[in-house]
Amino acid sequence: MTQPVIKARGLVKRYGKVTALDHCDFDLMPGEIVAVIGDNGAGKSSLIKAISGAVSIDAGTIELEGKPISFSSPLEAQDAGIATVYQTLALSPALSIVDNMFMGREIRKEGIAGSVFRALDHAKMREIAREKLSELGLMTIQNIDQPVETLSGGQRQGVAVARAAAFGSKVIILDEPTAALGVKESRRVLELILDVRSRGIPIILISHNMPHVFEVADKIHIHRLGKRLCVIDPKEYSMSDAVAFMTGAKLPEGAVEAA
Amino acid sequence: MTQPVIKARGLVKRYGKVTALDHCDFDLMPGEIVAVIGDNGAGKSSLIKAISGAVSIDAGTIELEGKPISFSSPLEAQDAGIATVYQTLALSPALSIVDNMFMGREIRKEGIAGSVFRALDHAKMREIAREKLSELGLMTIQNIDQPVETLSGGQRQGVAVARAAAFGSKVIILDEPTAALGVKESRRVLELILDVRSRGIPIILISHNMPHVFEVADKIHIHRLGKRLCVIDPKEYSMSDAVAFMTGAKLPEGAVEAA
Amino acid sequence: MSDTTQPTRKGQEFEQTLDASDKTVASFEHESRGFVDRLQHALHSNPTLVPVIVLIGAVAVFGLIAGGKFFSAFNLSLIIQQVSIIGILAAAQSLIVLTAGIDLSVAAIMVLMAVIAGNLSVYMGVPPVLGLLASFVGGTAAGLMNGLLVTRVKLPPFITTLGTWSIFYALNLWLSGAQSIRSQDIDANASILKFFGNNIALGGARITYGSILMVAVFAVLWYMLNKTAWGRHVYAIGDDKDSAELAGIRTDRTLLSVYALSGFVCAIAAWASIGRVGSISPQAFYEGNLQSITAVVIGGISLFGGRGSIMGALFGALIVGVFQSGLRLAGVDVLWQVFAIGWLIIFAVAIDQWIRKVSA
Amino acid sequence: MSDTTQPTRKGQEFEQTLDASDKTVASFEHESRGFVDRLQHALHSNPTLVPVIVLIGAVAVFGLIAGGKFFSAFNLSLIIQQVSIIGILAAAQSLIVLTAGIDLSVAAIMVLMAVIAGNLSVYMGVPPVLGLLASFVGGTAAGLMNGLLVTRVKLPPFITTLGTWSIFYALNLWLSGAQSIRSQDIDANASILKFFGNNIALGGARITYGSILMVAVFAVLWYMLNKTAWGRHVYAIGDDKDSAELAGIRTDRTLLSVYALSGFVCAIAAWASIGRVGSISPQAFYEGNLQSITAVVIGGISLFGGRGSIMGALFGALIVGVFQSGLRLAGVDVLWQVFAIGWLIIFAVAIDQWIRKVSA
Amino acid sequence: ADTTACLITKTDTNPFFVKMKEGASAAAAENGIDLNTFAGKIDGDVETQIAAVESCIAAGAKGILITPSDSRALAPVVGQARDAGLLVIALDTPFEPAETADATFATDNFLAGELIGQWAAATMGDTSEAKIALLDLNPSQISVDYLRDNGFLQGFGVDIKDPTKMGDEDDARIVGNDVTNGNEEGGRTAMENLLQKDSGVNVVYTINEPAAAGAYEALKSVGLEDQALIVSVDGGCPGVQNVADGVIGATSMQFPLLMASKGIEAIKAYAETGEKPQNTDGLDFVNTGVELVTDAPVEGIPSITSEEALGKCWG
Ligand SMILES: Nc1ncnc2c1ncn2[C@@H]1O[C@H](COP(=O)(O)OP(=O)(O)OP(=O)(O)O)[C@@H](O)[C@H]1O
Ligand SMILES: Nc1ncnc2c1ncn2[C@@H]1O[C@H](COP(=O)(O)OP(=O)(O)OP(=O)(O)O)[C@@H](O)[C@H]1O
Ligand SMILES: O[C@H]1[C@H](O)[C@H](O)OC[C@H]1O
Ligand SMILES: [Mg+2]
Ligand SMILES: [Mg+2]
Repeated sequence: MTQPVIKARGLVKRYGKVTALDHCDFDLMPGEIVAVIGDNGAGKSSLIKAISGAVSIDAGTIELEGKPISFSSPLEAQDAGIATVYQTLALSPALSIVDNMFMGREIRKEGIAGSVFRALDHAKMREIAREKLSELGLMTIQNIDQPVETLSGGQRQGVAVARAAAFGSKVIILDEPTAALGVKESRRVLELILDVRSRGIPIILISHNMPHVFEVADKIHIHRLGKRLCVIDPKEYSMSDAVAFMTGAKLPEGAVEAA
Repeated sequence: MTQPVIKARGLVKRYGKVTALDHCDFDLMPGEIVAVIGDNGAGKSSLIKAISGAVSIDAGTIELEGKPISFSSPLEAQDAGIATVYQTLALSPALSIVDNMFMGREIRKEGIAGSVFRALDHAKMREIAREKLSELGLMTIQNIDQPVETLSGGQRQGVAVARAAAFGSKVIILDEPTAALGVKESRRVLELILDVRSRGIPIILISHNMPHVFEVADKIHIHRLGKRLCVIDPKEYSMSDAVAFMTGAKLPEGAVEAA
Repeated sequence: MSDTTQPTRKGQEFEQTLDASDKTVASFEHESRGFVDRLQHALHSNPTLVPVIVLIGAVAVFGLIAGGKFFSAFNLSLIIQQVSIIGILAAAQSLIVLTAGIDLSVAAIMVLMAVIAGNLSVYMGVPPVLGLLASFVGGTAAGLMNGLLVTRVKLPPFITTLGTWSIFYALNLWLSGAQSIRSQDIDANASILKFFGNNIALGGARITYGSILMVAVFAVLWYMLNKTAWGRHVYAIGDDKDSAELAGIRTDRTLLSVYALSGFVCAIAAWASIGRVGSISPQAFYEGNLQSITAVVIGGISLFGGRGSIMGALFGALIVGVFQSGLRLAGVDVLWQVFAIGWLIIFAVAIDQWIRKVSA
Repeated sequence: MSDTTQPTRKGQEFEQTLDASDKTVASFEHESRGFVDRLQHALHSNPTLVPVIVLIGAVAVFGLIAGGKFFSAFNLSLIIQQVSIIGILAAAQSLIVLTAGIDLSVAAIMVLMAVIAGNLSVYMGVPPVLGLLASFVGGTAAGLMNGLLVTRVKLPPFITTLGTWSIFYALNLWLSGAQSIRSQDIDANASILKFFGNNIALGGARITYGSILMVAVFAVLWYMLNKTAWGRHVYAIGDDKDSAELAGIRTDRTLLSVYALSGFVCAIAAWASIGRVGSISPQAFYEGNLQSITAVVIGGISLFGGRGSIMGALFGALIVGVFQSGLRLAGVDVLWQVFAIGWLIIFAVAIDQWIRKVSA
Repeated sequence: ADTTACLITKTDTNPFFVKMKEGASAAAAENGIDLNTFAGKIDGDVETQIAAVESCIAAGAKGILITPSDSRALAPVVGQARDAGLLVIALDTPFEPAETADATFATDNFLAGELIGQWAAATMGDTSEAKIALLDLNPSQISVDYLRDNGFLQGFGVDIKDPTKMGDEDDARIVGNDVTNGNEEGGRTAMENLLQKDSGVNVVYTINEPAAAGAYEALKSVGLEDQALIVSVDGGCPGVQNVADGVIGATSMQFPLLMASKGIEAIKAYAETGEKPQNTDGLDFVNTGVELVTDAPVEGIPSITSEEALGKCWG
């Protein structure tokens, strides 16, 4: 059995009196898309925030490619290769597309200008950004220096995904990337996801859209009451089964407990 | 032919250089659910904001039950019977459920206490709120005085819809009410919508979720590039057709041009 | 041509199982908590208790340090008297802060209105009642001017009132010729201006009418904010203005009323200040703007709007008064009083922050 | 058991038509627009132009009103000299405002640091360079204290600096014993403290080193804010702190660096102020905090953070200086100067607001 | 000690008041009196001074020494204190009317101004070419401010019109008035501003010595420091040193320590005998004296040198 890219065990996260994660486990294998589904408030976002360093956990362990990790900030997770597209996108509206794409990993000029005077290499960043965006088929964006606030919702998603995909990530996490998008734009994002996976990067996808989930996922992690209820193979279970499990209408039996 | 509840003609709304509504028409007949679909940025939210008085239009006319109206604020639209549940919900997080439900139409005590001292009748408002919420099957909410910020996303939607449905509205407008909701919670909201319609109140529903739209709508207004492209009957067209029309893949022919 | 489930309207296939879904509400076991934790939670559900506790604590500590001098009925009533003007200004300030604004001009409005009432009644032969009336109209207009700049011109309140502060201050110096109006002249021509300087002796305590006025102003505003629709609207606007607008509140009109009322309350403070000071000094209360903000934040009203009780500002003003009086009687230099007030602000708000951190 | 379209992975049936969907970008005809409209749009795309235009306009108007006296090289260089201290403070203030904060303590830090440098070098026999060094360390530490309260204790910047203002002010009085250090004593013991008072005569103009320093401080900070990653992070934090955090920026660390740097710049201002004033006066610049904020807002930097160029603050400071000089030379009373500055704040920000209203 | 006294100064930020406090503390210790000291936060901070008076009443003090921040506004609370049996003595700044307090120990500020005015006129000789800059305190027209300013002008030979107003003179020799807030920074900026109006300024009156030091810096920066006579009021040690250094031509020395110690003695006497101090003949206050300090004495105006003054400064 190959080693999981991400392996979490016994995660606990409390917010005051609310227990968002209650001894939750999670696994992601190389090259696969794992969808995480569950009711509102089940703790899905909390789970991925725990993995991506956006919140600190109260208990539990996380391993990245077999090595235990404990991130105290999203930056550390990013540096370790875990790129996340949050529900809120985490873009800075007043800054340009390039600025946003390189936020936190800007490229400095070569030579003294960069090492001593810490000057940014705007030209290079622009070039790379354009390249990455067109690789992902996002060349409808004309002016790479325009502020993100002037983009449509779909375009913003595109920028956020491109940012996540661009920097040699080991894992990409997407939290409800299509929730606010139209049919056409949703499709683009799903294609983006498949495209990223085809380059061998495993993906965690949170979504409430069952058809989307069953379309792209290799495995479905069903989250309920702050923990992993079961993991199912979308080829073996129907959407009805999945919904029944996640809402507590049915209890899973013989489901793939851990990948 | 009965009179439309809402009839809009030639609406124009510009934001600086962007034309969000470009001579758009709209009709809503009594007792029906009209779904509005279209790409991101097509101008759907702008259309309903124009109708509900949240933005002022640059040109065009709107009639409510045959009478021309021109609202300069959401309050006027509400007073005229147009209740809207916005994408952002428009709730005040720190205030209680009752306060939110009665926001802008509080009930005062009887007698001098109310007329002179303008004292609120908290007891009565509480009673009515509880009643309205249970009518709509929302009695999972236990404490009607708890701040809205302590509610889950689904519960908040419920409060917003209950507020819209509670006050003898002539029309209820819902802008993407299920976008952030899980499968179970989405279902509740759809049931709420059908429930409201069954009491004879017509509804305008904006949604990107085709199965939901085709499930509940009586008519589908397809919005494209800031105007009404066509109105179709969901019993006569397939989801594929609708998507093709709204994305410009196909041109509608012989569709119900105006209801 | 239809591919839908129109007739039954039962939703997609996978939604059919929902009827059987779990209806119980999630619950988790709770760790047992220590005293501090429980205190934190208790205060969280009743945040106005915080300034009350700080106040009681401060009185107790200074009672111990400064002894009987501090703890006499006379001194305690004196403190109330001393904070009454800043207290009333803090009430006016609270209104603005609850809407997520801030008003740097409250004290400037107050002083200007005192000067107007005084000039008219003492020097220009206007009947004192009309002089007062003019100051009330003027205060309301000054507040309205701030409100119009905030709502119509859409300037941030901080900037608006930074500007109008200068304007009101200049007008004040111009009208008064920078000269104080003497107590004797007021007595002779317009003794009603000094009405709030009268007091009731109760044992050792001397309760001035001004102290009573302050409490009354807070009581009325508390009622308006908590028991009327207008008050709910003020909170809603402070909480989230856009939502309030969409919910059907005329936010601009409400904001205007808030600013106008705040200006009116400043005019009340002006009247009270004449009683308190005994004369009308155009230079007084120069720091009153920031002092009123200090009282408001120590009282636990959030500068982000929509959260906190106006009663907090009353306690905030009293806390500052108790500190100053206690330190004064303990023989501490002004210098170190200023120093102590600086830390008081930081600690009071830090405690408040700590309490709000807990989820309910 | 599967009801999905697994193998083909082509999505739901209704999505199949998407390949044929319209790929053109929407475009609409535009109404022809008037001059004002076009001006508004032009300024919108380059908002820093606004203070520049106001500045040029003000210079022109006062040149006409007050004539040659105003328009002389001497007077113009004098204005720059007179604003140099508030200008440097405004640079420090801008850093904080760009992060959506506000700093009421900048001037207090500056004065305290001047007193520290002076006391050490003039009275305590410390080599002046070390005295200056101490003031730089002290200024940075004072800024850091503000930053720690903002990031660790999570106090709003307004409240933090309202508190530390009092604290720094008290320390200043305590250390200085309220005594100025005389110019001659500085000359005798630590003339380097007055370095920035030297000037270069250029025709009629007298450019002090302090004026050059101000420009240099702005240039360096502009470079840092616009050409380095740190600067992008500062803007991102001011724009939306949570997003910036999630995007992988160590927001607290960056904020700390901003506050520390701001304190350091205040120490630079302290050095410059000794040159400007000639002596070290613990009572000077009492209004400097608000004056620096005035320069920043007139310069078009948004109090909500993340928007505006630091150069705006430089122009803002100069605008205020030009107004004061022009009004003075036109024979206007101090009183009405105060009045005019009030309106200036309101108008400048109103224009800014009007320009930002347009969508690009 | 069972006698308590209070000292309430305008601020703690002015060395003059700091000195006064030192003097009062020393005298109190000597006389076995408990001294509480208070101060406003800034000049004009009436409310803090009122609160201080009230605290003194509450503390059962025998007497109060006060430098009123506003010579009119504090009258009522002073009345209360006197009604409560406290002896109230104004120091430095008289009340209006002076009888508001039981006694006033002050410099004759008008005279202080007059002396430097006379000295400046005599030093110039021909005053027809004078160009006078007046560097006042602030826009609030407080009494020390207009008394010194008008005293100076009168001594110099200018028609002062209303003796309680500054800036109402129409003598062409006056270049202008500007405010300094009584500190060096304000002095410098105000001087620059007036030089802008007329770079020929050759007589500079300043409200106090810090303002004078600032004015000197401004003149020096444009190389005009030898063109103008700078005169001032106070006689603080740094000011006297500045006379010695040639920065200030002449200054009128006040005696804050004397005011304070006399005040304390008066309270002691009052506590013991109930007796109140008597005014100087012909004045409505007790004149604590003023001495002209200059190293360029002129005929007919008694003065002391800076060297002599250094021994006395604020002693
Ligand atoms: N910052 C927070 N403070 C307090 N409670 C929180 C916070 N974030 C999440 N919670 C609570 O933790 C629980 C789990 O939230 P979480 O966001 O992980 O759910 P989710 O599964 O992502 O839901 P959704 O589908 O609505 O996004 C919820 O009860 C939520 O209210
Ligand atoms: N306040 C505003 N200022 C400037 N432009 C706006 C504003 N509101 C909407 N727009 C623009 O108007 C156009 C129509 O927006 P609208 O929100 O009506 O679209 P929509 O159909 O509701 O899209 P979505 O499905 O994403 O909600 C878009 O190009 C949008 O960017
Ligand atoms: O006499 C004093 C005066 O009252 C003032 O306020 O400044 C200090 C002294 O000159
Ligand atoms: Mg979530
Ligand atoms: Mg929309």
